[in-house]
Amino acid sequence: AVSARAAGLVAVITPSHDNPFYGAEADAAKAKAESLGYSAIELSHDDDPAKQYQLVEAMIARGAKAIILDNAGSDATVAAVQMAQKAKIPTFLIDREISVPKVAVSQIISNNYQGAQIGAQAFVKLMGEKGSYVELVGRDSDTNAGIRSKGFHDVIDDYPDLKMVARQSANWKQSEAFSKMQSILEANPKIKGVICGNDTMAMGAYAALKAAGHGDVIVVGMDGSNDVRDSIEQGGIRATVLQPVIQEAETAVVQMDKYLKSGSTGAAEKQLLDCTLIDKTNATKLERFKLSN
Amino acid sequence: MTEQPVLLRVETVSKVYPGIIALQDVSFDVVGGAVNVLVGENGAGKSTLMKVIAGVVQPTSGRMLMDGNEVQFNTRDEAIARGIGMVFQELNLFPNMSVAENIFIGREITRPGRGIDIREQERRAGDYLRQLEADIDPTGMVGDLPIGQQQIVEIAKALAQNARILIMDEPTSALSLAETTVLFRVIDELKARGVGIVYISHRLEELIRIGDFVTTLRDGRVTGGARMAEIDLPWIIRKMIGGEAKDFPKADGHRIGAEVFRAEEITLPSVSGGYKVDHVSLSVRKGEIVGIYGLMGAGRSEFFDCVMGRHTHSAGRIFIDGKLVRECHVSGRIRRGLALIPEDRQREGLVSILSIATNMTMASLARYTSLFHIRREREAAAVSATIRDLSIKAPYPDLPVSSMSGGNQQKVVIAKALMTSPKVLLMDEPSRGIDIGAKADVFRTMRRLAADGLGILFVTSDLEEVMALSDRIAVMSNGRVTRLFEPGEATEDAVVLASSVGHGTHSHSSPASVTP
Amino acid sequence: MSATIQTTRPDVKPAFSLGLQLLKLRTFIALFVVVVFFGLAAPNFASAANVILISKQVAINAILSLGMTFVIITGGIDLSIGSIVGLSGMMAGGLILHGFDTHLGYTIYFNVVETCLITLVLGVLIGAINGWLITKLNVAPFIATLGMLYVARGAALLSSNGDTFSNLVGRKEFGNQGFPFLGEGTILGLPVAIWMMIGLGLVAAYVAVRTPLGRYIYAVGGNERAAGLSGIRVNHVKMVVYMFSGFCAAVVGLVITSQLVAAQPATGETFELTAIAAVVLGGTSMSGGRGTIGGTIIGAFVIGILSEGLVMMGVSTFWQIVVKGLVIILAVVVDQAQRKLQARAVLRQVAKAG
Amino acid sequence: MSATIQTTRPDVKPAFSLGLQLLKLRTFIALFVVVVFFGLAAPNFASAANVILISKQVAINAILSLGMTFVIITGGIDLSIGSIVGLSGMMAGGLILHGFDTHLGYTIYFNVVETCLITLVLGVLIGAINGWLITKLNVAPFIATLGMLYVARGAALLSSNGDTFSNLVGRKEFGNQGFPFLGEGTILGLPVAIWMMIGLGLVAAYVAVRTPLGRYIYAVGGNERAAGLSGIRVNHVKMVVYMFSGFCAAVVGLVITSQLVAAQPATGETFELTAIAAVVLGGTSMSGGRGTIGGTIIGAFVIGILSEGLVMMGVSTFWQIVVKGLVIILAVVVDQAQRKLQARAVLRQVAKAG
Ligand SMILES: Nc1ncnc2c1ncn2[C@@H]1O[C@H](COP(=O)(O)OP(=O)(O)OP(=O)(O)O)[C@@H](O)[C@H]1O
Ligand SMILES: Nc1ncnc2c1ncn2[C@@H]1O[C@H](COP(=O)(O)OP(=O)(O)OP(=O)(O)O)[C@@H](O)[C@H]1O
Ligand SMILES: O[C@@H]1[C@H](O)[C@H](O)CO[C@H]1O
Ligand SMILES: [Mg+2]
Ligand SMILES: [Mg+2]
Repeated sequence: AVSARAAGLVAVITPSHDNPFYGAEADAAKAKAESLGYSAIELSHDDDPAKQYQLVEAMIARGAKAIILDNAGSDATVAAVQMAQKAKIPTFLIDREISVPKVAVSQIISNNYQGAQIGAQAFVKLMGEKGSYVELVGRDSDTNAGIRSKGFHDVIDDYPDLKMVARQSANWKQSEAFSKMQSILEANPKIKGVICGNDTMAMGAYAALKAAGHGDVIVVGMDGSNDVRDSIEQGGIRATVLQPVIQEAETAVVQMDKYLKSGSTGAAEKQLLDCTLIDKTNATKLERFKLSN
Repeated sequence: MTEQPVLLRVETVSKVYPGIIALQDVSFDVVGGAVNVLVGENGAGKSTLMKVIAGVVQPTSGRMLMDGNEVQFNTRDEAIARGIGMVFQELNLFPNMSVAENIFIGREITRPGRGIDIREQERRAGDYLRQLEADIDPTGMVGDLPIGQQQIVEIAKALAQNARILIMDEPTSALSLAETTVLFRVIDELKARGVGIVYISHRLEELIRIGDFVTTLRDGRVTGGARMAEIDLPWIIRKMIGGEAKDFPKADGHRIGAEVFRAEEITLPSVSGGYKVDHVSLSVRKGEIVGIYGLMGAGRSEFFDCVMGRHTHSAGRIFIDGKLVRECHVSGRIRRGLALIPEDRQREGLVSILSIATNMTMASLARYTSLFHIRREREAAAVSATIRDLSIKAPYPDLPVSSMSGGNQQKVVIAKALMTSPKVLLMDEPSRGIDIGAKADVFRTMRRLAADGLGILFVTSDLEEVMALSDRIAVMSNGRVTRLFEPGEATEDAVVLASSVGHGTHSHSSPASVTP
Repeated sequence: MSATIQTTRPDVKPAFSLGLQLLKLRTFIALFVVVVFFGLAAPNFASAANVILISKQVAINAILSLGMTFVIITGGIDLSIGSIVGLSGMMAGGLILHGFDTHLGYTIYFNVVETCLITLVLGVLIGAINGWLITKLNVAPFIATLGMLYVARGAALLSSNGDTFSNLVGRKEFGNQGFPFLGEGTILGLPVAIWMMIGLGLVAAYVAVRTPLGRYIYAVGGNERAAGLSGIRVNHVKMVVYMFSGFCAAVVGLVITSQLVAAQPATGETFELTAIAAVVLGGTSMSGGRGTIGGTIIGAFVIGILSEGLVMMGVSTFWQIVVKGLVIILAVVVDQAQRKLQARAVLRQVAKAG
Repeated sequence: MSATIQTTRPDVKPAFSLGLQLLKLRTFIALFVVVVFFGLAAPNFASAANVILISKQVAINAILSLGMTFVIITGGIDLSIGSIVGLSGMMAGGLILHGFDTHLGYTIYFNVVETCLITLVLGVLIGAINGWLITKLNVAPFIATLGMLYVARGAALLSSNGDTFSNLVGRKEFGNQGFPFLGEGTILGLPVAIWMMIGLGLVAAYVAVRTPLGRYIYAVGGNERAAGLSGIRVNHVKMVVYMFSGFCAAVVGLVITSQLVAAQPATGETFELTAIAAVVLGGTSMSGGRGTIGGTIIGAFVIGILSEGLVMMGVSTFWQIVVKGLVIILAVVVDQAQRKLQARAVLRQVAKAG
């Protein structure tokens, strides 16, 4: 603990841990930081930029050495990161990017476009290249939502027999996806597939389908959470895309350590890590967003 | 007296309420420098007419003239602007604000830049209260005052308006003889200053004493108007009820049985020091009516509250039919045969948005319930029976009780208590705001109930009432029973004397100064 | 006052009952309008299957609204039901997944029925705490339940450290299978949730109009002091309504968890607002003493159908929010307007008569 | 309110003034406790820099609470302030970024001062609508403002179709630079937000105790009917308090937007609850008629310091939620308890004396 004090404090700020995705990345970052002799605290901004701003302020006052951040909106976050920068506190972004370069030291994020494309390809195959489907999109203020949607469509739209009958945002939320899915079902009882911007939405959507007796509908998600893994193993949700989020968190901490010691990370600001498809074949090997091989 | 100016003239005003025509083609003059008395049975329309003048209620038809030209008040403040002050039948005070703030509400004394001049307000408030000979602290919270004192604040508030026309709707309903006398002196002073006073009361002897002009209302119509000098009590009564006076039923001809209720050493310490109820012991026998007389603030209501078990920190023992009452909740005590008719029907007697019937059966629902199921037909029967018994004016028992006049609302409260068929009835100012017609009903009911073996304890500030109705009279002062009169033993002088024990300020209230 | 009675008896009575009808119809009309509108606007909206589906979703809000109705009639408010839904869901989920760990080395697994009962008890308990704060420590209902909103939500999140208890199908060896039935199951072709709504609704309606408790609830809301002086145990009555509200919330918690086959700690956020909306749409007055169960149920349907319809028509989420707000306000405005109108109508009648 | 206790008899005055102090001190004590606790528990918590920082963060909730205090004193509630914060932020952001498009082919750009004024007017307008619904259409405050909560939020989202207005530094050619000053700028070393809190606080306090308007606000809350019969324009008073509440919300909207140099439509969600919490912590009663501005400010600080301190200590967010709830309840419980204690103390005195 003494040495930890010596190395200083690292703040790990993410959205609310009620999505295991954030819990996992936060824990990974914290663990890594502590292994490198820092002390770390996990904070959550609940996707509220104003709260995020106050958290950053607080961390500056607290004298944190650096901030690892999964942010609350690509535009509304800039000011907070700039404030930290002014206070000589480097910020390392994970999972979500921000719209302005050279403010954060590095932005280590999943290659959402690539990930979306492999997900979409799997979806197309499962659908047999035809049938009507639904898309559930993430929170608008999160660029990931847009990029993934684009990735999906750049693949799917090449197949004229795949018809999108509804497209709704469920803000990455499980409960919201559930109720939205229920309603969509009423208008379109004969849908064949649902493609989702993340796993929590996939879980919500699948539950709605199952409850309405449509357990056979093809659902594909993105993240690679244990919940979806279990569902895949039981033949519920068909596939998801693993985001290397643990790796992102750990890399961010390592680069932070390097930066604090040498003044540079030795890497480009924006770094994209590729995603991998998860389905029946490799689901068993997945544990808390890590593939053991 | 012919040179007295007419300050305000009401011409053929009508006011219609759902189900009721409160006023019908009423014309009424407010003469300056005189007391214009308005009298009528419950629901005659007195308050409504006054509310029209005060801008609280807008007439359905008709018009008003001030100094010859027509006026129309859409809101209360428009009337105030024209110098019309009013003491409402139901108190209108702010319990969360000081006495001074209450008195000057809407007319704050401000100094440019420095805002409200609190000191000055309190000083002047003190003056008005002194004028009314009430020792009330202007900085005190109104919520902490008993209803009697609150009524005095209400009057002070009206005085502070220096109105040209001052309406008083039953200002003395919660005042004792002493306070009433003081009020009358103040009224005389106002008269002298040329203020036009409208005075409403059900205490007819008061009207005879201070009235200059009298107008009688009945069922929303004016039935008579005259100079007080030219007429007498019977005339008024004829005009207002269209018949002869029903006066107090005689006490004779009923047996008094064994003791049904006994209170021992009831005490209630007061937040403001001392005791509100100071070791009070009283007993009532079957068929007996015991009157509790006292000045306002004597502790009578508090005594009743203790008996009903409304105060957790009160001490003492209560016996019914000689058995100790252990129940400490109101509900338990009602089950043991106690029933209270509270002093303030608006705040404690009625659920005004509920129907007349629901209010009546509220305390006795169990009787119309098998297991947990209410038997509607049984309930309805009981209701209509009671309505007949007490001759309550309720065309439809399903209408909200708020649509009734003050007096009829009071009867509903009494009905509620009676429907629990209690052994002991506690009545706190049961005749408050009730016209003689209704009063006679209530008193006859009290007699009948007594005859049926009920024990009745009733609080009143009306000397005549207590003398006429009580078998025995207990007089309270400062929370203590200062004297207990056995039947036939009481004289007005002795009672008043006992009531002012330890009331230096009230020493002037000897009966001589009261009886005309 | 013989005169008055004559003028009133024969020709005003009809006016009153007419006004009353109007008042009752208000919410029906709203219902009618939304149904017809979406019936035309949204594809296969009126299909039997769809009607059932909608009712099933409405059931959740409707059940919550039942509890809320009584609370509001007593002049109170319960902001904590959303959090109770979340917490009781976690309770059920936790019990099924991990059982109850007696820290004596072994773990007890309850069957589904027991699990449900325990969860319901939890809901009632939380309601009791609300009631206790309000009656014994006289904390304002708004504050007491606002506090509970946070406490219960926090507890739900802590119970799993934010994670979801998923795949709650139970295990043969634990004898706790069958939980999903609540969510998916049907009886005589109707989903369980709908039966619950009907059952609870009928009970609540009966209590409201035919039992002393019901009367007492209205009395307490109308004038607490008078109620107390009439021998009504005001505090008991309040306790009961908050406990019932907690009970309803727990029921909903079970239903939702069973539908999702997963318990998620954030479940139920802002449910309280929708419930309040339904209650008010149903003509219950926030100032207490006035309201009906029937009205509440219809109110719940109006809101449910509305949001369903909008989603089905693919109206943007943002507009959905706006519309929801407008409807809430409109409901009350119309209510008020009708009361006024009614009064006037009667006045004219009497004026003619007198 | 200090004046709630009074005495007519001199002999017990000391006891009362003591109780009075206690009552006043209540919130101070809470403040003292949290400060001392975190001063010890959280590293460099008590540093001057940190004190300013906390005050700056408190300012946002404090300003909202000022408006809320008056509303609650009149016996009302304003649930819409959170959404107003969001909407006015979008308004300011939109004007700076895209100006006002007169659909006559050209666009007007306002300078920062004008932009702020327009935004404030918007806030006051929304408050006026609330007031109008409540007074003219007599919709219950809870419902009117609940509806507005949805409508305003929806409007905010629609205004940018869910997007964020970012990088609001303005442009030289439009002469609308300098907006970030509100958020980052300082005067005499103190951030602008703090000055606003002080300024608005003083004004509000003066109005409350020294002006007729202030008295009327308390009067309306204490006994509305009586207020009307005393010639007070009850509706005017209510209009004013809701408009002021809207004004405060707009101010906060400006401050936050300027801090983030970006306007995000979801900003301000659940702010109303924290504001209510502060008001109640400050000793204002939800039943109206009783409350002080000073108390509210302290209440805001207690809440601010608490959450700030918990963050600094790295307490899990889930626990923070629980704590928040407990504090809200505790505040009122203590308040009530103290009143009781006080009364008892005197009674004991009497017992001794008599
Ligand atoms: N707000 C109202 N709604 C409906 N009816 C009303 C209303 N106010 C008064 N009334 C009716 O108008 C009639 C006159 O009422 P009012 O209060 O003027 O009588 P009153 O002479 O003052 O009786 P009391 O001496 O008992 O006060 C009553 O029959 C009452 O039922
Ligand atoms: N709510 C209260 N708070 C504080 N003191 C009170 C309160 N009510 C009454 N008191 C005090 O208790 C004593 C008795 O008041 P109470 O109202 O019982 O007198 P009363 O004999 O019933 O006269 P009234 O005819 O006015 O009811 C008075 O000294 C009064 O000042
Ligand atoms: O990438 C993350 C994950 O998909 C999460 O599930 C939702 O937020 C996104 O930003
Ligand atoms: Mg009257
Ligand atoms: Mg009394």
